[in-house]
Amino acid sequence: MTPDTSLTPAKRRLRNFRANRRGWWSLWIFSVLFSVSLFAEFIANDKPLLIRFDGHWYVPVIVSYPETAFGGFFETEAEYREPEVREMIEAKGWMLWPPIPYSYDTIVKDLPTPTPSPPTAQNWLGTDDHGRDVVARLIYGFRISVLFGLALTLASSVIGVAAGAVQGYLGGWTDLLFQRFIEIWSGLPTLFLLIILASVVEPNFWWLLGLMLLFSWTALVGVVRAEFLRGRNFDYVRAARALGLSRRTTMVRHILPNAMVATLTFLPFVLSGSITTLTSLDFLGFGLPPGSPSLGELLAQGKDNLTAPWLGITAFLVLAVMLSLLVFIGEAARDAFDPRKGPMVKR
Amino acid sequence: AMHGDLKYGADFSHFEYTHPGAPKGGAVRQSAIGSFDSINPFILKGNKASGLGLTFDTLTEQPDDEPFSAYGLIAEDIEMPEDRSWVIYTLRPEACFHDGSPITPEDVIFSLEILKTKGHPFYRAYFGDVVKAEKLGEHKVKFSFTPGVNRELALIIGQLPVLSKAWWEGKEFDKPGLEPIMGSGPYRITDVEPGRSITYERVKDYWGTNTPVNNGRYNFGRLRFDYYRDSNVALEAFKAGEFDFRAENTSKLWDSGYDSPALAAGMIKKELIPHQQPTGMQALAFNTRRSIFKDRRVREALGYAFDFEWSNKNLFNSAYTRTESFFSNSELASSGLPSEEELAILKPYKGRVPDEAFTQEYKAPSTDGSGNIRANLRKAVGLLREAGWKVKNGKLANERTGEQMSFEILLVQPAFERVVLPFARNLERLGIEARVRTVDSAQYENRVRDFDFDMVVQSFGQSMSPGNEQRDFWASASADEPGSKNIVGIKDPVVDELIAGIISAPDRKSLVNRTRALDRVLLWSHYVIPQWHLRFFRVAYWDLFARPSVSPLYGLGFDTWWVDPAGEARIKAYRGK
Amino acid sequence: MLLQIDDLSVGFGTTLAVDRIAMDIRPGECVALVGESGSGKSVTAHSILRLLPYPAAHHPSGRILLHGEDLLHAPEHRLRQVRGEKIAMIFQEPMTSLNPLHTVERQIGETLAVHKGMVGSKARKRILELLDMVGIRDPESRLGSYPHQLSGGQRQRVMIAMALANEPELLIADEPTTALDVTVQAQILRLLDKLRQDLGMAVLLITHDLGIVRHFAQRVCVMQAGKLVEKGETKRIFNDPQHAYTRHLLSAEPGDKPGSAPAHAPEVMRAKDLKVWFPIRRGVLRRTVDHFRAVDGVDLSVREGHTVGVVGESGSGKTTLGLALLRLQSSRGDIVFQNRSLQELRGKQLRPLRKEMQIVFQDPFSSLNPRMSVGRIVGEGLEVHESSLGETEREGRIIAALDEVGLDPQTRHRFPHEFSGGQRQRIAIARAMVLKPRFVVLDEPTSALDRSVQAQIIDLLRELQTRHGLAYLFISHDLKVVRAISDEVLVMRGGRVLERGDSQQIFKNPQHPYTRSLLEAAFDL
Amino acid sequence: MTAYIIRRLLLIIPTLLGIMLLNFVIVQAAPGGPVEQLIAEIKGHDVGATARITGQGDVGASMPTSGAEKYRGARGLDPEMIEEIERMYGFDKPAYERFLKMLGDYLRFDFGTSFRSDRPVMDLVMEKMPVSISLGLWTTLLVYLISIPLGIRKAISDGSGFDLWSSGVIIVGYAIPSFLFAVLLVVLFSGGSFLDWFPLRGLVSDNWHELGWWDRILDYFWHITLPVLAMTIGGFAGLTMLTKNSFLDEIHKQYVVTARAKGLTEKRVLYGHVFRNAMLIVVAGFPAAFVGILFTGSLLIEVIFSLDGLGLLGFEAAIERDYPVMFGTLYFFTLLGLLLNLVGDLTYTLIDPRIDFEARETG
Ligand SMILES: Nc1ncnc2c1ncn2[C@@H]1O[C@H](COP(=O)(O)OP(=O)(O)OP(=O)(O)O)[C@@H](O)[C@H]1O
Ligand SMILES: Nc1ncnc2c1ncn2[C@@H]1O[C@H](COP(=O)(O)OP(=O)(O)OP(=O)(O)O)[C@@H](O)[C@H]1O
Ligand SMILES: [Mg+2]
Ligand SMILES: [Mg+2]
Repeated sequence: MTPDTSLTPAKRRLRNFRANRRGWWSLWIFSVLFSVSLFAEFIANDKPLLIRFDGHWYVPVIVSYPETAFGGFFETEAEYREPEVREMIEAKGWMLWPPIPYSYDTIVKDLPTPTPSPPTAQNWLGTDDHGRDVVARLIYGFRISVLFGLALTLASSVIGVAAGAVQGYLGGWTDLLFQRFIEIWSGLPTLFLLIILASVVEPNFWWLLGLMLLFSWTALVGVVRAEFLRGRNFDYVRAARALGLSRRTTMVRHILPNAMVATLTFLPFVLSGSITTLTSLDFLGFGLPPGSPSLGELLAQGKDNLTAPWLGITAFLVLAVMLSLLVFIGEAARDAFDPRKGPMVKR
Repeated sequence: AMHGDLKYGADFSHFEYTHPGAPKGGAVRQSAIGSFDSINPFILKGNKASGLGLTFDTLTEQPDDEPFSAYGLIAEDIEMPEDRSWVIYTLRPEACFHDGSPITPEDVIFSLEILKTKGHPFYRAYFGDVVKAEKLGEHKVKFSFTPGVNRELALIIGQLPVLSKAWWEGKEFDKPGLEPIMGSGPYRITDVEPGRSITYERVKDYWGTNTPVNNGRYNFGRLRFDYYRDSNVALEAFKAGEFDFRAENTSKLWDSGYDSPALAAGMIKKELIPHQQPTGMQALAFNTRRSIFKDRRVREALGYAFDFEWSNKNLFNSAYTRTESFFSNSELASSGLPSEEELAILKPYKGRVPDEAFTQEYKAPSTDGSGNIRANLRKAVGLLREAGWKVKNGKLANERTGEQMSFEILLVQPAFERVVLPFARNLERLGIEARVRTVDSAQYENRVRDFDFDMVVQSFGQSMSPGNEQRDFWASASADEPGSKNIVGIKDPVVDELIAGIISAPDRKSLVNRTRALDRVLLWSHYVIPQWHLRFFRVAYWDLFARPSVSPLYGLGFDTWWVDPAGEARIKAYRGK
Repeated sequence: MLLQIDDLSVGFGTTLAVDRIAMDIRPGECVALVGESGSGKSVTAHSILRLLPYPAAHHPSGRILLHGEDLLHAPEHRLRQVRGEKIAMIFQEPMTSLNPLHTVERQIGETLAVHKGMVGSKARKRILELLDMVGIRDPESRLGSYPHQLSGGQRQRVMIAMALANEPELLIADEPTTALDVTVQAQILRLLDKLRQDLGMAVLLITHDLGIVRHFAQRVCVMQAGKLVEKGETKRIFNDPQHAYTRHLLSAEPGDKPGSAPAHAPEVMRAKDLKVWFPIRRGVLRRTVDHFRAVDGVDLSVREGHTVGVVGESGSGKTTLGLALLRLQSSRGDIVFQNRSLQELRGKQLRPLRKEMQIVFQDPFSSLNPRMSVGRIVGEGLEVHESSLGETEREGRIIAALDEVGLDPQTRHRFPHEFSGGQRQRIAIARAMVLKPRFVVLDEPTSALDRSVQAQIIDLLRELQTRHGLAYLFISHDLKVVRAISDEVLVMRGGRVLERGDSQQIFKNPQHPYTRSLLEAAFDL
Repeated sequence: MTAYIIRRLLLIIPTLLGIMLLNFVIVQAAPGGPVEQLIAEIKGHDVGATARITGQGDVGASMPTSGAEKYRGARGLDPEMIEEIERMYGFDKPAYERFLKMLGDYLRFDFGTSFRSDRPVMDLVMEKMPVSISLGLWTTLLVYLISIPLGIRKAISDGSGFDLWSSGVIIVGYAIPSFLFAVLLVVLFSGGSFLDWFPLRGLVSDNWHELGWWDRILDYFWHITLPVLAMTIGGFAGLTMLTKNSFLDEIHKQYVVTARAKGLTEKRVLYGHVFRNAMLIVVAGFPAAFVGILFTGSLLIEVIFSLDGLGLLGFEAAIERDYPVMFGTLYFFTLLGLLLNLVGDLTYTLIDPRIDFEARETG
């Protein structure tokens, strides 16, 4: 219960945002999880963080050393998990391992049971059907999926909102033709473009992002357009015109905030949707190169290995938690932009 | 028989692996994955239902316990000259279609003609060298072949399904449809629900019931195939008792997927039935058209990076056997040291084939299954060095050209990724960059047809009686022919000659020896990195079946099984509650 | 005692908008609540029906007794029976208070259906009767109209009809006649008076028009800054005001226009044969069957330093005329602004001119973006047209503008809904004037302001005019104000100009009978 | 408005044309057409359209072909045969000719016959309709009937415990991948390991035609319970949150106060007043959602429950390069989509009479 009048709107928004406790917490948790995953290499890796060998320091996470550097045979990068290599190094020093001594593509060789193996002390969430540690894949997969999702969501929302805004605000032939264009555009055979792409280049993160962007931006157009069709009749929009605001400012400042309700609501779903899109691409074989970690891949594994419920459950839990966090953040953001939601609201 | 004598004499009463007294009757349900929209099995178009073959009779039948022999079904008698340039089949007078009309030479000729003109393109190729079919008498048909191309044709033509000319009158042959086609086989279609199920019923007065080739077979009274779209769901359905018999192709599921109350109660039985059907060669095939794979030592070295034992133990629940022959699981496969006869065949080529073919038993590189393959990799490094490849800055490079060893493994089945990815990891230790790429089947087909790939997983299927098809697999001529099965791109005059020897093998024994010799040459040339095969039929069924005590060598012989009334009652009681 | 308010306080956050007031209303009595803009009148009125934005608003103390029953603590279902049935309310801002997506018939019919169970043709009959009572002409044709198709006065009358539908025991009328021309205003007030006498309906009348208070109220309560500073019999208050504020309020009257502007100043705005026709659509396919002629051939010219007053019946097309002049409403006819023909200019070309021509909308609430703070709303024009201004300079201009219209600049971070009706109107004025335009359309700029603030605003307008030679198009129902500020007057009706001429002339010697009746009604009060 | 509608209807023609042309061009450009597909199939490389989704066995472990179907013609296909296949599919003609022919046929409402099953595309589509309509209709109905009231309730009790846990539930529902959920349902409710309550496949039982009408209805619902459940589970979240948020936006507006002042019940205020104001964006999303559910949304569900619907048809056609079916379904769905869009736009004007589609004079 604090006086609101003295606060500038920006501060008031922040305050509103924070007043939504679960949104605030969700933002923190999500940020922490995401930043942690950004440093995945230091958390889950099959290379030690640090080696002391023969009086020298080595940082395998960052630098690649040949096995010969430790007196081994192979001139290629040392495989530190191999018992021989370990013995070699530990005979003359020590190694500091990351908390999870597997990378996303490390194949766990000494499995107690055939893959997918259930959770054990070594593999906290078991392994997948390739024999790779699920926790490690989860960390890397979270990173790649969230990055993909965030990038796709942001880009497609910006484009989609802009397109919808222009259509709705200007109306007339602009609207009519643009809408037809979108209809034709969304009629593009995604699958075939993917096939064509796949035959020309090997799909990678950026290619897929670009390609998905081509199609995903239309998702928000309809809703935003509707909001603008309505919003352009409001008196305060007329007032903005009377002030001589440019079209763009009028749209952005006066009508867009209304359309943001829908946009903000949809964002988390668009984001998680793009993660699943990545999955379905994997299904079709047009996804990231085989072996890449992604939440979608884990989901697919869960489905293919019904006898290994830990795969499906893990993937589902991660998705559910991530989505909840995002939805809660979205709600808090909505609150922040709602002028009627004062910080003085008793809860 | 193709080569040599027949196992069964002229007056045999039944195949050894059947039980002539098997009771007839009972209803059996099986599952199929996918969908169907056509019950015309002879044409290209349409998605065909399962089990359609049961409604048609062929001129001859091939027993499942002989390599390649045929005994008359519709045909009562078979005549052919030594050079096999023609064959005359005498039809059984009692043979008739389901409507009771007799099967005549006209029907046989009609069948051949229509299949070649309007049928599936396959028939055109298959019967392509049958140049003429003529009626010789009331029950006799003569087929003449293009001379000298294929000694198998006389037998192959016996596989011709016989259609009723009268029935097809006025009907369009090349339209897929759901109208049951008049056949003469042991079953007839009673119910079709497109995409869902198809039901067959044993023909009560089937004319061929007592022919020796059919004696003791086709015992089930009703057969039904239910269609499922998803194999996981199908498995659940099986456990729930929706159908009775299932062949499993996933070792993971075989181990734990069947756990259910019914299994615990002994109502579901899981069985591994050994067989000797050739499993051919499934392998990672090199494209030797690529410069990096031209050197045999490189190919051999790469083979050391494939850790079969670990994969088998961890990925396949130890279900499979390493393939060490192109004709594995059959007498055609080479094994041990070459025999006298084989050496004799190989002798002339000494110096032009790898020396090991004469002196060593072929063994694929093996490991202890721990996943640690340092020893093998060291061997690989040695071989690569010999071939002029050395590691520079962590990458394997050609000493002469400086070219890096880097290639793509092209896949069409995602299920292979778990096999190939560890292989690629191992290659990385050698400094080789191996990228794995999975594409859809149309694109795969395109690239394989144009031989535009570095390495693929390829299956070279084999029959008990190798022949002409070997040319397509390994001959120089096919290496440059787009679409051929010479995936590897073998262009070796020695191999060409060995193939010629196989095709012209006078008898079974020499066929076997010549095949083995070819096998050795192919193996030691390290054209492929062999994978694995399964020597069993993995079947699970609700325990209502009984089967003959002898299993056929070259097949499962499900048509020799019968429903055991006592078992059926037991299962019924169990399911009822 | 019908209604008794005891010790009522209303707080928003830590600020008290209403501070321990007490008053009562007897059946059949009209109590006027007057006071400075922003003094808490509307908030008090909303409290009675518990319509404040809880929990943002709260009551630290107080009781509101209706026939002895405490409404402040009554259960929700009980309140529902009271609302609209026993106590009805006319909201201050009729434009925003109507559901934009419901037709007139539906808005009024709903109250009837809920409390009286009246539907179908019976309800329709009653609605027509009500519309007729509040002076809407040709009510039949208005039944299907949506609020945005009505003029300000029409909307207000719909609101009144809605409130009267169930003949409540108590009518809370918050500035019920601000948007009405004087004749209609008189009609409405007579109607209320009649209902009061016939049915014993009590009225709590909130207004700034002291003339009305004097005529219709039995008792008066005066509020200032949330406190009830004085109450008593109307006569006594008017004759013998005790509190200083009351005295101040009563003494403020707009003075006459001091001296006239130079007669041959250059023309700023000229319109010739201006027409705005709205299509009338029918049927599923919504085909245009006819046109409604809101403005029908108006000629007009405004000179620098001059004020043209526009008066006329509610719905006569004044607002539409104003909007059309500024090209905010598509129209036909010539519009020449500073020698440039506006009709020919397209979007981009028009924009720089916007700085020169401004408008104060009739309905301030809906013309303020609810998501923007007041400071930003006022500063927005500066951002566009005087982008060279630094952050602090702009801030300074905003503060000055707010100050000029009598608003506490401290409140500039608040959002529009956190102000009173009069305050919002002043925000709208500040927004227009901060740009220092050449020509301003002022559409009822002072309707929600009490006399004292009104005088302040008018002084401000006059001062700006003399200082910068501004030209005004001043639309108002308040003829006193019009007389006080205009050089020239147009009288409109049905989209046409009935009479035009020098302000003094018209007020002294009206020619057209309609003008005469208008003036009579106005100064009769 | 009439002019607008006519304009829109007329514009459907070039739009459709554009879509067909674009698709045609792109599909031509894709490597591997029906011919290659067929060759792959003849040669046994074909993986099958849904194999990637439905899971497959260990490779190389499948049964060797059994006696009756022994395939010994292990030769490549001769070029002659390939030519013949091309001729059969009409690929011997240049692309533009094929396109024009297709357009001509479409004008005569002839949608061609499937390459693969040789059945008229029209028949195929009609045959799959019941499944798609069943799934689409019930799913949409359930989702909308539950989400909207739920969203409204959440809006009123924003921030309360109810709001929190119901958010949790719908988000979890959304996060469950529908195919996993479907498989789970199958295992739990129709498998052999737990409960065996519901049928595993199909829209109705085999003996449906013999049942009385009441039993038929029961049978129908018995069959679609699980698929519809699996489809809806993920559908609530988006719509509920959207409803909630757009209600939150409206609920504080002045006209709501007016409505309250009339003495309306809270329900009536919400449904009678706020609803229509808040529903615009919900309606705006409807056409896309409906087409989505009908056409693509159900692919995996169709696979798992062995239902033959349009989703599967379209997908299989694309993977198997069955062009007539592809273009036929594309045509239908685009047309449906275009019409729905138009209806959607007209609904806007019904919801909010202030909305029009004319150009705004701006300035
Ligand atoms: N939602 C709100 N939040 C914060 N302050 C508010 C809110 N609503 C009103 N106020 C403040 O309460 C005070 C009283 O407002 P009220 O609307 O009662 O004034 P009023 O007497 O009706 O004035 P006017 O004659 O201008 O309509 C004003 O200062 C206003 O700023
Ligand atoms: N969008 C519209 N569609 C149809 N009719 C309209 C529309 N806008 C206004 N009108 C009609 O035009 C007429 C003139 O409206 P206008 O708002 O100009 O009146 P006004 O003179 O400002 O009245 P008031 O004093 O009551 O504000 C009214 O009768 C109104 O019903
Ligand atoms: Mg007020
Ligand atoms: Mg007006």
